[in-house]
Amino acid sequence: MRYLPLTDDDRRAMLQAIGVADVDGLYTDVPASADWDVRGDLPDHKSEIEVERELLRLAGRNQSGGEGAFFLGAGAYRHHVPATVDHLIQRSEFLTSYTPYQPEISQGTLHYLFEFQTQVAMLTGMEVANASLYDGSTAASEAVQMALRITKRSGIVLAGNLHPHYAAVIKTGLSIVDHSLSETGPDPRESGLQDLSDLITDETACVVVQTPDFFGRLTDWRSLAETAHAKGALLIVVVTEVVSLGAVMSPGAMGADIVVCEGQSIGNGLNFGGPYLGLFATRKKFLRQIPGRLCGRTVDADGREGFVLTLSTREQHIRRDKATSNICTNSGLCALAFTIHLALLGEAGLRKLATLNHQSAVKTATALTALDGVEVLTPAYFNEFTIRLDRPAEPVIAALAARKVIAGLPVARLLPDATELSRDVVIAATELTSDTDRDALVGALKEVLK
Amino acid sequence: MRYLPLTDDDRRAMLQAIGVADVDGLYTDVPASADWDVRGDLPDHKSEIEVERELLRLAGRNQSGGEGAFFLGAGAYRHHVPATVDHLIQRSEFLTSYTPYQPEISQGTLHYLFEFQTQVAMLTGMEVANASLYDGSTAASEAVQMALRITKRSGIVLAGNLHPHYAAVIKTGLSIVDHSLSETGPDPRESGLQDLSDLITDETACVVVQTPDFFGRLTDWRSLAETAHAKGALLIVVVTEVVSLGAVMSPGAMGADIVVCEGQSIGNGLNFGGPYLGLFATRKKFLRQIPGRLCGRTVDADGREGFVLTLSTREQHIRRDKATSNICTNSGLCALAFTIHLALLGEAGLRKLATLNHQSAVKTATALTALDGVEVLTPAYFNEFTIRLDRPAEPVIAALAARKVIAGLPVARLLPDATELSRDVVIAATELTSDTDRDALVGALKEVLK
Amino acid sequence: MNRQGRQSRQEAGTEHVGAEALETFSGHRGLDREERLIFEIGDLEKTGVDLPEPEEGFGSCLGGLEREEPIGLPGLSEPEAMRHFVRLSRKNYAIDLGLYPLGSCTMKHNPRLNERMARLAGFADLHPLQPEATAQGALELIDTVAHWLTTLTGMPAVAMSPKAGAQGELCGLMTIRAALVARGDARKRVLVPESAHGTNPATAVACGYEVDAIGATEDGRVDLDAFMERLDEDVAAVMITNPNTCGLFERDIKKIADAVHEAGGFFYCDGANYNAIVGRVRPGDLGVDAMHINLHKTFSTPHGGGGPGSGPVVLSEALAPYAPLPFVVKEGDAFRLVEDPAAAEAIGAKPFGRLTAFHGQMGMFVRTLTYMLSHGGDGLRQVAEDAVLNANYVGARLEDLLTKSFPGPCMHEVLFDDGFLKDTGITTIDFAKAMIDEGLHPMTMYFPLVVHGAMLIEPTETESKHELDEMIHIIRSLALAAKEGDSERFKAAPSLAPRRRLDETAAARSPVLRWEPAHSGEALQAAE
Amino acid sequence: MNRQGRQSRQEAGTEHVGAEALETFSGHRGLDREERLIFEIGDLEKTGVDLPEPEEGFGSCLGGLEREEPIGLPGLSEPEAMRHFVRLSRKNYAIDLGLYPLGSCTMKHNPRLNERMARLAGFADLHPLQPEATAQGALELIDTVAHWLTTLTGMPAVAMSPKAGAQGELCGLMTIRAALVARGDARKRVLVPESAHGTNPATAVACGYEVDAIGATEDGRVDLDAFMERLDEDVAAVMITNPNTCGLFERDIKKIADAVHEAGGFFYCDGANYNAIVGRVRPGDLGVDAMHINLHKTFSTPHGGGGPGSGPVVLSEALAPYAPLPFVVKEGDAFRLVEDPAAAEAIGAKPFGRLTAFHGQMGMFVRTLTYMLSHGGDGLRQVAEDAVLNANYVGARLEDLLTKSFPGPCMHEVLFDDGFLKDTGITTIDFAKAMIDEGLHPMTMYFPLVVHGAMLIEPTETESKHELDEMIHIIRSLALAAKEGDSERFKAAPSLAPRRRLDETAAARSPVLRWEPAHSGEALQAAE
Ligand SMILES: Cc1ncc(COP(=O)(O)O)c(C=O)c1O
Ligand SMILES: Cc1ncc(COP(=O)(O)O)c(C=O)c1O
Repeated sequence: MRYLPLTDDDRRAMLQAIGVADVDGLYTDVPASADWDVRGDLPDHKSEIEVERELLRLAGRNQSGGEGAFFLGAGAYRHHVPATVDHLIQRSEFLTSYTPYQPEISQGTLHYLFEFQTQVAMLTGMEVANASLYDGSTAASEAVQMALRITKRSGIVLAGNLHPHYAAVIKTGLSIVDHSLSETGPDPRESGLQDLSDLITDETACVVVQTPDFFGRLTDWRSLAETAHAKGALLIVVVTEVVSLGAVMSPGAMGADIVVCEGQSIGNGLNFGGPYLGLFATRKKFLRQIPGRLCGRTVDADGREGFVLTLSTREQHIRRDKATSNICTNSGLCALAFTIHLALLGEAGLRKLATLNHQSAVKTATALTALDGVEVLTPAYFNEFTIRLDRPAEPVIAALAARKVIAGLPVARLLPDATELSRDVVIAATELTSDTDRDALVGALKEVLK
Repeated sequence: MRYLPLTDDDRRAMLQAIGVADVDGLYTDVPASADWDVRGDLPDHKSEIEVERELLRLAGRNQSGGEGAFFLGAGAYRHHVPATVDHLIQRSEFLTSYTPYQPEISQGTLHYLFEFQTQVAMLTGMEVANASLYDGSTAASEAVQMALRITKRSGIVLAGNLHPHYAAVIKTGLSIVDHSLSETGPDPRESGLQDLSDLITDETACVVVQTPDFFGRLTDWRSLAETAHAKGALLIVVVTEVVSLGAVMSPGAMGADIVVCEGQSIGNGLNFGGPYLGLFATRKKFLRQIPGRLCGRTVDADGREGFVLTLSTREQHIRRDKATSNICTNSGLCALAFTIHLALLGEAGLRKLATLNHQSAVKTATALTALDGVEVLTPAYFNEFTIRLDRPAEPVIAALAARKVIAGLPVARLLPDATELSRDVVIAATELTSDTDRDALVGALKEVLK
Repeated sequence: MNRQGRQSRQEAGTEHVGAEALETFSGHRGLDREERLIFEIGDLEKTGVDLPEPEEGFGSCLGGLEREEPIGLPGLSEPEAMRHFVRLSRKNYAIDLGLYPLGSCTMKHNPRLNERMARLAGFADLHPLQPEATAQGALELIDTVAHWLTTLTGMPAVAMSPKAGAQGELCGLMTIRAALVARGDARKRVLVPESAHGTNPATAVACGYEVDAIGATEDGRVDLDAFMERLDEDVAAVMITNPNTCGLFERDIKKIADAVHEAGGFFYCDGANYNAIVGRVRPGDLGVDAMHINLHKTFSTPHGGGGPGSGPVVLSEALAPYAPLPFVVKEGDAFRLVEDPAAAEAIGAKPFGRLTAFHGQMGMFVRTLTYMLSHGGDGLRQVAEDAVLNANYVGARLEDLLTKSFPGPCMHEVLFDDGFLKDTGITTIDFAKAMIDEGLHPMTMYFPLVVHGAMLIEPTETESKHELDEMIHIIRSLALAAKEGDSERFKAAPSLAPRRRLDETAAARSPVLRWEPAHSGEALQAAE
Repeated sequence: MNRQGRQSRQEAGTEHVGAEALETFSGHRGLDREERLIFEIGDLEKTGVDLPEPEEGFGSCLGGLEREEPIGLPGLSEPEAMRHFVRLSRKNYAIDLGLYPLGSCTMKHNPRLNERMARLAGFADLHPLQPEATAQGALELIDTVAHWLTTLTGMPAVAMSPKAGAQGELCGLMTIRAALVARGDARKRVLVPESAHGTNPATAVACGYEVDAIGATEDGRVDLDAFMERLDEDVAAVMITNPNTCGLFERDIKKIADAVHEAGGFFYCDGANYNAIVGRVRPGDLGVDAMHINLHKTFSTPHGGGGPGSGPVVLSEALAPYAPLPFVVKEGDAFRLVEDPAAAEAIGAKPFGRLTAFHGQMGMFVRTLTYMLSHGGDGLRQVAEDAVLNANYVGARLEDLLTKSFPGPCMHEVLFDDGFLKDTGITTIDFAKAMIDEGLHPMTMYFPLVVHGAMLIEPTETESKHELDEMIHIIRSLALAAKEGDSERFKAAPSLAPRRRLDETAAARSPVLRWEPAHSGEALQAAE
């Protein structure tokens, strides 16, 4: 087997050096009843050629984004990632290194993590950021837990227009702790700003909103931040489409106390949902409550500057049951991809990319507005908006998919109980969406709706 | 433009440092009539997204090897290359380094070239090998030129069963020098051994044969070597399918004086014909007549072992008009791919690969023999053989291609004048050829021939 | 800010310079280059991405929320970016450079075939919320990986979505919690051995439990007596790592499992060390109720710089119904995702909730399946056996000079303590840093906590005997040097790495966690 | 054979060790690892490729020509191979690591988009002899690249098959020869300036011509008087590099072209330096008859370790008919390959023959087109101008300290000689090796031959001002150090690279060109 360098001669010589007759002599602690060869119905090993064929077969059973017109977002976005990014993250020294616990021979990783933290802080408009969490949804849950620790309160206010998966993950996290939850309902036409403000009390630890929200809508959360702060609550802002931060006012500028993002859009592919990249940024005064790793600058024994993982007394490997989170492995390589892509884009590139996305969405919305049986619900948006059809959305989306048009997310898939939204579709367009794609969508939709 | 790091501010500052007003001030030596912007009808620059789309469009107009059943060889072979190979040759330090003229910071390249030379010498059964030439065909021409220099004779004997492109390249090289050429005719049924022996005279510089020959046939050239040597001529053996050397007696063992190979089969893809890899091996007594680069072992100022390019007094950059060849840029990266793939294979893997190829060809021949209107002409072969159809081959091959079966080379394509071979097809099978592929070939052929 | 690192000299240096003591004008040293931050080389106007031109005069629909102030993000041209990151990468150690004997981390070879497969458009360019009919291959793949994991572990079910081992632990404990709640049994404690990885107690607390730490015996196993003493009806679960973090198989594992079951609790097994037994021992046969498997360890998915991982959790019959959303079910020839509570309930499941958006680490599943198919059902056992053989060989070759903490054969990793450094003035960390100078990554240090100055060596099965012998030579040479009093070599180490020892105390005392533009004053200081 | 390189010490070292002078037990130095040959670590039985199993007892059709004796090829497992080649790679300098200012080599950034495109199955997995109907995209691509090249150069035709610049030269001269032969004009001489690249005279001789070398003027151009003197009816061609190898544009280029045409000869232009004028100056407007273009220089295709390249030759009307086989023609919407003399004659062409099997460097064409489309017809001019600007900037910033060989602006490269090192005892090569210690690749040395101790610096357009400034700082610092007598720094250099200076004389005196198994006695010695 090509991954196993030991030859039979090696094995024999090594067993002899150890002083056992065979490898079974090393497994003597294992109860005999449990020590046997596990094969079940698993297939025997395959050659590289055959493995490749099998994976090609499986990949071939999926309709990839490039195969047709594509308008799906809802928390994961199809963007162009320059070839340079994927090339660089595959450098052996990045791909096959471990967490940088030995800083003297991990400066490569630590250096980019410092850059990553700075980029994330700038992008979100916050003071500090960590070195990544699993993804946006778990970051959101960590943010809520952090708010509970900081405020020592138990009230949580959740916006109904938060991505339903994010809400579910937050609630799963909350299910363990004492808490009281208040929520607004999902509504593509309403930001929920007033209702949310009304729900904040003196017991509220945090209020969680999203921008652009699940339906694509943009809302100015500044007044909500003021209300929250006046009541001693924290404002947590979730961003699932980080490219929007190249065009839209930052959560920091809106007064957010904690910002969590799904960072996938920059540098990372769709990958059917993972691995993704959780961004986590906050105010410096909450530094010691941050979950996950932090990279900091320092000097070496010769006085040369360098970087280390720092403040690890927050972390499980030092603090164990007192840690701020149990996270260990994070999203290092995805963070690298993000850092490279954003370093390539720079301010100018990111802003242009954001403009392209916005224009692409506006063009798509304009084209759809012209259709009978389609109503665009979202007044202000970045690259995603919601439409309402004249009939239930799920069969329409399925019919479009059969025509190679992946047309968007039928809201009912994630909010099956919100029957009033069963005709709604969340539609995203990016820099990859071409006029041809739009024509395909409009054409197919006309056919299906007629 | 993303490849140009200078900003307009940089340009201004630099022009000022130089002391010219604008860049035109640097082009003053160019005749004004020739100094203008060249755009013609060339399209304006495109974004990375658009460039990718255009190249995908072009690639989509080709039927790649994996899209159907594939049986084409004739000097270029479709083999499996492990993912590791392509990953490694893309390491920045390999991909973007230059010819190792500064050995202190090129030991990576020099080290693998030393390994490459050794592998090639072993594989061909020869004493020494160079660091690569462009491809097999130009290597063959260089070999003939070298034989002329060594023997100071002018007679060349070419086997008719040499790959027609190779023969053409050799003749192009010969067209410049005084020479007398004798050739046998192409014949899939005959090795031409006796005829070739008969053509060797006291004026013969070299006789050039191929193994397996263009028609896939294996021939024992030992007696030809003896005849040649007896007459003071050199035997040049061409190998277009190096994988055969894992199963078939080496040219060195047959008595070759110079062996040239197309090395593409190991480590390198089909690439529509290039870049490929010329292997060149010979006896050590001819060392100073070798064309191209040579890497040798030495020590550094601290006595540590290391490698350098050596014997460069043969080469154009030192010897100019006295050089053994004008070659400069060679096939470095392809040689690296070869070295890595062969280091992975090792003796055991290469032999297994060769066996698989041979079995695949035998199975294919067996399946074809059973067909009406098909005759297998080649008695002994490695992974390629020739069949004769009951009608002209070219239209049959075209009809098969339309059925997604790339069925082999109609001999008439490369030997249009050999009308007696117009019904012949050279068919190759490799480790990638599956039983399904064979069934597809047989099925489609039945249809087309009926 | 001087980021040149090594001292640089002014143009007119004249002193005599000896070979390696040479100070360079540039601060670089041959191929070892210093590099600055993108914020110091980039430019707000520059970009390394060529995008289509947006349309001019296009009316925006941003609702007046334009981001007006500069963000501050520097851009690099493509060649500059390439250099920056290539230069940085060269300051890292990596599996591809040499042995990475980090105990508990299973740093094995990461096959490039896996990378190629994960990048097939059919996997990489696939949206998690596409209609299921357009993603049947992806769902089949998840189902196939699940089948491998349940078969290999002898467990009936698996939750695929956890994003890494720690989240797998959370998943396991939440499943246990849900099962207990379902039977109206609100237990409060989780027993965790002292030798456990930090994520175990952290997870137990994150799951709302109190942690009760169990000591170790002389021979590095869970203290069965102590365990029995603490075990009662209030114990929700015991979390045991097996093979444990001392690299030993828990001999009493079945007794422990039986006891905890008897007491009405569950047995959570930390499967981070599954590499020692994969293909040979089924955790299901040992009484395990839940166990996470770090695919990025045992199944070789790369996690450069610290992630990403993937931590599916295999579950016993008792726990299976409570597995979180989503999961894949097969209906006839079609695969379907169960994504919401109603759909789950419809098929009798009672998921405790959802751990993450979407469906888990698909990119890792592709790599894992590629790896599984390559080794085959017949081949994985050899992985475990070679891993164990390698560790024992290292143990055997070092035990005369170093202090092996526990006698007898170990599993996939071998534990030493700092006994052999007694009276030398050299500590475990000094020893480790000297290994860096010798071209090796150190072993895991000071973990597990049950021995003094722990050195935990896990070579993995993808090391050749030659590489092991070289490591053994290096460690032996260093051990002898230590014993002979060559302490300078250790205290000064590393001196040949891109950096010497870094001041971690200073870093934590006044944290500088981001670059700040010079004009905004001194770098960010933590405010507390 | 001791391949450990750096001295290694025995286990029991006890002396005091200072930081960088530290000798390691392993011979490695931190991340800088020594590595042996595959022949020393591999194994005849081992393989790193998992293939399907051949069938047992399968009758062979090899005609009794089985290879029986062992070949001797070592195999490595995949992890071992990965390490071996990654470790080796780290001993190389590369564009991706830093400035690679090799004059005449145009070592510019190699975009990774090009690599991705070249690996599309539609190009990479395409056989050169597939039916044309199944390769229309490939033929269209070749035709498109050809169209770009002829448009940019203002020439009517292009031969696409040459495998590199040198073969392009051969192609050009053979075309000229064929044109002359066709008119019954057997000329014997080719005029080549002394400053020419070695391939020029080598090619002329390979093409059966005598080389007549023309000197250079004071200002680094072809000596027009000398040229006129040598020009006669026996001159088949003049081979001139323009911009020339001194980095200067040949001011008299049109006069030369006119004169050679008048004398019935042809003007071959060596286009290796085309990067200086691409998009701005059309060689066709200068009277060129044939010019090769090194796609691996101007059009950025990677040629790591020395190749592969690609050297299409643009041709004038007079030469076009003689272009070698094969070539692509468009018929209606379809592209067709003309592969044999008969087919060529049928459309009025008279090809001089065939230079290579198949159709040229397709892999390079894909990368070239990707690069062309990225810069665009509107953008390539900026490539040339930035390349020229960068070179002139370096010249301007260095000319006070170094000796710039020729006054006035240069093109894409700037030439210095060793005048500034006079009386220092330091030579061009010493200076170059000191650059290595500073983290830079040296410039081209001792070429062109027309100045003493040449240093030819070509930064290319893909260098930022920051990188240039750093190089300038390094070179200035070194120049000052040299002038101030710090000769030890230069004589001992490099001391910070993976190797110090290597003994090239010894290498050539008794060449060891391959590994030999120990038992077969001492390594191969050249026999002469
Ligand atoms: C024993 C043990 N348990 C749990 C974990 C946590 O796994 P992960 O890092 O994947 O979250 C680790 C990983 O380091 C470990 O070694
Ligand atoms: C001026 C000049 N001419 C010709 C050549 C030869 O080109 P190639 O190396 O592509 O064969 C070179 C390349 O180094 C060159 O610099």
